[in-house]
Amino acid sequence: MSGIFATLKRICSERDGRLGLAFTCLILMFALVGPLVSPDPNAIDIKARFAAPGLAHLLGTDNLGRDLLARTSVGTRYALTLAVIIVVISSIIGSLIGIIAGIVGSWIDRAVAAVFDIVNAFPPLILAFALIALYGNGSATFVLLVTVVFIPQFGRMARARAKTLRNLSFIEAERMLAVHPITIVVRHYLPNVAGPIIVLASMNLPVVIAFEASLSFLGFGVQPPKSSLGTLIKDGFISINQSWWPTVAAALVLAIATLGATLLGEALRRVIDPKSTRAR
Amino acid sequence: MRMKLDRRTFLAGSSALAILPYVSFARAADRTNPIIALDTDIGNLDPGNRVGTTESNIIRSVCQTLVRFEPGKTSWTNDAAKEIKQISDTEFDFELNRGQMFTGGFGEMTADDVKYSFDRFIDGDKNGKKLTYADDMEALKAVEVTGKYTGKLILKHPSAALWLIGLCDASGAILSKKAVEQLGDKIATTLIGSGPMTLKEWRPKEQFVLAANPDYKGPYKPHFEELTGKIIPEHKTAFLSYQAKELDFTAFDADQLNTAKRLPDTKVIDIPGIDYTWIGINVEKGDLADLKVRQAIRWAIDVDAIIQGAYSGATSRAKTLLAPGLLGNWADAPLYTRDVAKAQALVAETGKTGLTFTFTCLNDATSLAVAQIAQANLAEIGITLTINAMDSGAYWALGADDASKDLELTLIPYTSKFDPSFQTQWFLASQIGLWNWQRWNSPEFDKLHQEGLETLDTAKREEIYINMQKLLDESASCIWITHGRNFFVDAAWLKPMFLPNGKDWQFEFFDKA
Amino acid sequence: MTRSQRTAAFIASRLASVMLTIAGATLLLFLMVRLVPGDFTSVMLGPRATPVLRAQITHDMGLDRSMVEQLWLFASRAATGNFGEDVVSHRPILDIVLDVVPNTLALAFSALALAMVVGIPIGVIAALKPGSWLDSGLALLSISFITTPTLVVSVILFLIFAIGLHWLPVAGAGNPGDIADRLQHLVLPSVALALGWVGYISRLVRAALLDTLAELHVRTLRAYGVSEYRIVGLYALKLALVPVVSILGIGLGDLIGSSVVVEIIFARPGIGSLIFNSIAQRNYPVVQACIVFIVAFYIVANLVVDMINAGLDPRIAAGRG
Amino acid sequence: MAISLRNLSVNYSLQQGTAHALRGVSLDIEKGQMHGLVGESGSGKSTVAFALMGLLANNANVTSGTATIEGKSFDLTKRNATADLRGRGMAMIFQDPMLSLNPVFTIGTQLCEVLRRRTPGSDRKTQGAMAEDALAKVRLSNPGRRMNQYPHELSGGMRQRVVIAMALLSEPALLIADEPTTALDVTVEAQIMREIIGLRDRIGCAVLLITHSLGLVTEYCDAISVLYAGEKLESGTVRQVQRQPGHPYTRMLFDCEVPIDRERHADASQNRFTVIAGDLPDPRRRPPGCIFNARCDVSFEDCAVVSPGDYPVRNDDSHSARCLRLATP
Repeated sequence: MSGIFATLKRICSERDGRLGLAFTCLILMFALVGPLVSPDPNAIDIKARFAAPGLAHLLGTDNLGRDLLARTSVGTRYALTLAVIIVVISSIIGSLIGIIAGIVGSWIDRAVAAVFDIVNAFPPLILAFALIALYGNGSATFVLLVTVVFIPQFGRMARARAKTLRNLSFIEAERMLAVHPITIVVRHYLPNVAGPIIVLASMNLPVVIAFEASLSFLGFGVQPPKSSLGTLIKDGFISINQSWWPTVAAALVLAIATLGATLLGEALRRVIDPKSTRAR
Repeated sequence: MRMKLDRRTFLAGSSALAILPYVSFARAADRTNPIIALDTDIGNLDPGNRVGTTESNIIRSVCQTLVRFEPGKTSWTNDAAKEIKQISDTEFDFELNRGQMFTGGFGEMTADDVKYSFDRFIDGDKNGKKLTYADDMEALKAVEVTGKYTGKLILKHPSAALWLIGLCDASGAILSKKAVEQLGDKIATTLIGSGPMTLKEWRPKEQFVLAANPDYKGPYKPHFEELTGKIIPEHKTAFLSYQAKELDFTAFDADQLNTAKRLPDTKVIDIPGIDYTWIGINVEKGDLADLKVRQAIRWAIDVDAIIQGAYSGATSRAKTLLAPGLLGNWADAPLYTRDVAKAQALVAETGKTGLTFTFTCLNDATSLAVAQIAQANLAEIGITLTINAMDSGAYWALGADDASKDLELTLIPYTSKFDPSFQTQWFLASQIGLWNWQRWNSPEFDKLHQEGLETLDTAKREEIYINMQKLLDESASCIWITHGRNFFVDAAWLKPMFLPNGKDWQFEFFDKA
Repeated sequence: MTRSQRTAAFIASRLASVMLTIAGATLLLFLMVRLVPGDFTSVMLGPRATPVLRAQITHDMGLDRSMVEQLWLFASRAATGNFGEDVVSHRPILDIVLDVVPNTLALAFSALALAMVVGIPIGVIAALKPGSWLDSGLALLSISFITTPTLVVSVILFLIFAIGLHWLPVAGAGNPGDIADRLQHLVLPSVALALGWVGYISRLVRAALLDTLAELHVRTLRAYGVSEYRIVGLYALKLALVPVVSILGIGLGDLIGSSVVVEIIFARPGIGSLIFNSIAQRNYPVVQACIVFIVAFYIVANLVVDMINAGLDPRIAAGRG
Repeated sequence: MAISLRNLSVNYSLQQGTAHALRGVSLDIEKGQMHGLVGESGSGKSTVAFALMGLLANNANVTSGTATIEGKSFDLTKRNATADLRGRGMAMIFQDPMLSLNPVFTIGTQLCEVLRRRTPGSDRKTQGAMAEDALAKVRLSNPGRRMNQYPHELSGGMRQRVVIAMALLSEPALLIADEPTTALDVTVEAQIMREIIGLRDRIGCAVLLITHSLGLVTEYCDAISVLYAGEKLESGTVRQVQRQPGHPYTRMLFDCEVPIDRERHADASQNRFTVIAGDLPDPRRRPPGCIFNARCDVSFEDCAVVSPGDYPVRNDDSHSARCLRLATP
């Protein structure tokens, strides 16, 4: 616990970290508290279609008279939840595949590396597109397929780490002493791979947020009446002649969320892994 | 391999910012030839294998038909034909005008060309493959050539539909035999006609240009030298583009009506549609097999709210299958205005609780709005709806392979033609597993349909089709939403022309106001 | 080995690995489509699955033969650009793809050029005075550019410049043959696509330039009185461009991927909107052809990038990069 | 004309405080002579070179110092005071030839860059010929081909010759050679030193050889200065100092140099004069008295209190050392 506190303190010690934390907290507040204080996001009120922002509806209403502030905050919550789930699952699966490949070595390792390379030869958005189009658009399938797109990044990182660890003498010694491989993995590999993977995951979070927004904008993923940031932008965009602010509001929330997550992620990287200089 | 990345496109790309946006782009004021928007690109220019209305509109303006629709009407006058004589209910003699030349040096039109064009619908294309639109000519048995310019149409049975949806429309386009044989597969992308216009240019996904055909001998001379059609898939974008004066004419969606009315130098054209959108209920599926459940759903769904919420109140609600104005419109059809008490009572009668159904629809904004209103409506009588929105490909795939058997509630938009038989055919028992997603099976309905096809007397047909709609109403398998409404904005200087359904545009009759 | 031999060997080894990746990508694509549950002809044909078409597809794709033969058929056809005939329009699929490709290439390359023309100077300026207010201001600007999703940029640009101010056109790619018109139609989409990369390139240039400026050969030049402008703008920049150029290969892929969103918003014809519409219509043969094209383009772009880098930094070709 | 450096003091501001890297260092180098500046790592000998060149790091601060080169005097406390001289009046050869050339430009381009400043207005062809000639003069084999080669295609010794050729092209009045052979094979050392001597003789410039190797100094230099912890402890001609070191530190240096002279480690850090017990004093807090007091084997009480001045050794004005033992009360 004190470790988290110390990390936060160090993140706050520089401007970008403070900004990132502030933006992230703002978005989190919006996503967590917003739905509690605003009206039902799915309550249809045909008479109040396209209401302008006012006391009853701070952000106005959509084509079915639903409160846009409520829908935007619920959509933000949905988008963030989805992004976190995708990042967590893909980082865990990627790390495991990477570690196993790195430990086992031989042709399995080369095959895994080749698969990662090949998956990387597809532009991510296009790959996600094709997978979703082929295998369906249900929420679970959607998460699974987007996860597949992001696994190779984590896998590569974990694999590289595992390979360097493999050659370290103390691990070699334990192997010779016939310590159970799972014990070795848990004792040495996981703790050593965790740091960079956490950094990579935090750097990938905004990427996934933007990614999910693009997909839901194009109509993949979330199903009505639920909303996500991408669908809000799209719905607003369709009614752009009635009102521009729903689009702009959702777009701004999305931009602040990705900016905040990126700044925070970079600050976290500087704290956890100060040696690496690369931005992406 | 054909690469069209020319130097110009590349230069244009790399120096995009060098030239700043202040050079004003072509504005309406400078234009003498109209630029209009179409939501769908040309797919296939072979009349029998066309994909949608874009091609049929082009084909009708580029090719001659024996008889041509008059401007804005479903009545017709002779075009390629000098004279058509009715010998009996199933036999017609025709004589072509002389000197009707196909463009591209393919010579004069003869009766051979007519036979060749129509035989393709009867016998299939050069590989014997059935044409997509072969059924438009279903009633046609054979074409006999009796002279260079004369011939005979022989029908299988008396048919009113053949003229309306076959001979007058794009399927009736007369092609040059020589050209089709010479073009081979290129017939999909090249259109050789003898009509009022020619297809001068087509840049896929971008635009096509129709130009007046100086050699056209028929009665209708086009009023513009050129007409450019831009492919803009979304009505919203096209409407914005119109507002920016990049276009002179476009369709737009109902929810923009108020904006459209405020636009300067603009006429808003508003044509009641004859298409039909309805919520189909699968009468075979689980609890939906219970008539009372279906009736309850019909009472619970607030169609008026749907018209307001999903269609911005800009269209009127439908009461029945056939739209007002069509032969067989059932003017006295019952109107189911929302009655929650009645709906709840019906559900209570069945003794069922916790009803849950899936609502399948397309994933466009209007369909989704309908779905969400229906969802809210049914929640009030204790029925839970799960929305399953699909992209168009997946959605229409439900028509094949009996994929529709698992549907429960489905929002279905269909297009109409001017003969009622075209509409009623989708509700036949033979369509179960294909396009009859209600899976409603009524031998009586089927019998009436066949009668309607073979009857020529209008009053009798009217009665037949009204009776068919009564049967549909009793089944409570369809909740009619709307016949649609077509909205267009149109620069004040331009006078467009369409058939009464608002879908079929007559480019050859577009004129200056 | 002489230098030219080494370069040849380098190119050969890169080509070999590119071939392997393309082969792998083809295999993956093949498997991706084949592993879809359900009858394959229905998957490919969707709503248009008539018995005749089914038989045709079965024959065309060799579905009645062994998997290995099918793969070979698929790969050899993809290699020759023979993707068969579109079942909707009966046109060759290759033609359908090639019709729209120039638009997307124009968009991607203009965005890339824009990103470099704007991004590199910003990076150089930031690197000249590291730690200054200018530097930290540019850093925040760059990172905002990077993180703002293309979707947001497109929508906002569209709202302001096309709808609000009417400065730039709303939809399409412009009149064929009218260069000025086509350029105007290209401005907003390419800016929308480029913005993130402006930020990314400027940060990369700054970081690489600072790294390079700390290297000892820069001190040598200073010791011999070479002006700071020449050092930064020529000697250090060339070295700093190596990581930038290597990222451009990935960048092109990313740009083509993001072009889907941009092309949809600005209603531009292109490979992105073609894929999107084909997916919506379940027209998988077209989707497949588009993806083969994009992947091949992406891989070739990366190869070209490697070649450019080998030209920039002779150590790469010598295998010491 | 002599080159002189007077009273050079340099501070580094570090996070932990201000480090005094140089304190009042003065040097005199005769034209046509080679002057060896000797000291261990951290003694500040490279700081002298960079202060002269004006190439100090950003956190360095010259608090005092004047240089006189070719009759002109320069106030080193001003930033870039000698900027004008770089590539014209002064040239430098660096410690690590593997890193001191730009890897992505050809040898020829980098040599010609020097000429851009030295002979402005001359055309590319002439510059190319001059550069090739310079490569030939430093006896680099096949100079025509080298012009088009990249640094990574050359060995360390060859690259150092390239840097020497650069120096040659800039025809300086003062050449600073900062550990020019440390990173090279011992077998190459003699060749490189010969080229530096050859360059000096050809141009007639003064050379400041910065090294930790007394062997090099005794073999090639005319004069020597010994630097310790930022202070100059002794200076004189090589012969004078070798015959009778005035400072105990110099004596200890000579004592340990001989045995390790010919078996140097590849890693420069291993070559420290570890034989002298004790560590350098903390550069942030100069102890009172003699700076070498803590490690001196002949110190007496006063050494810890009284700061020694520069006293002549054997009454020879050209040989002085900073040791209280030489002070005549």
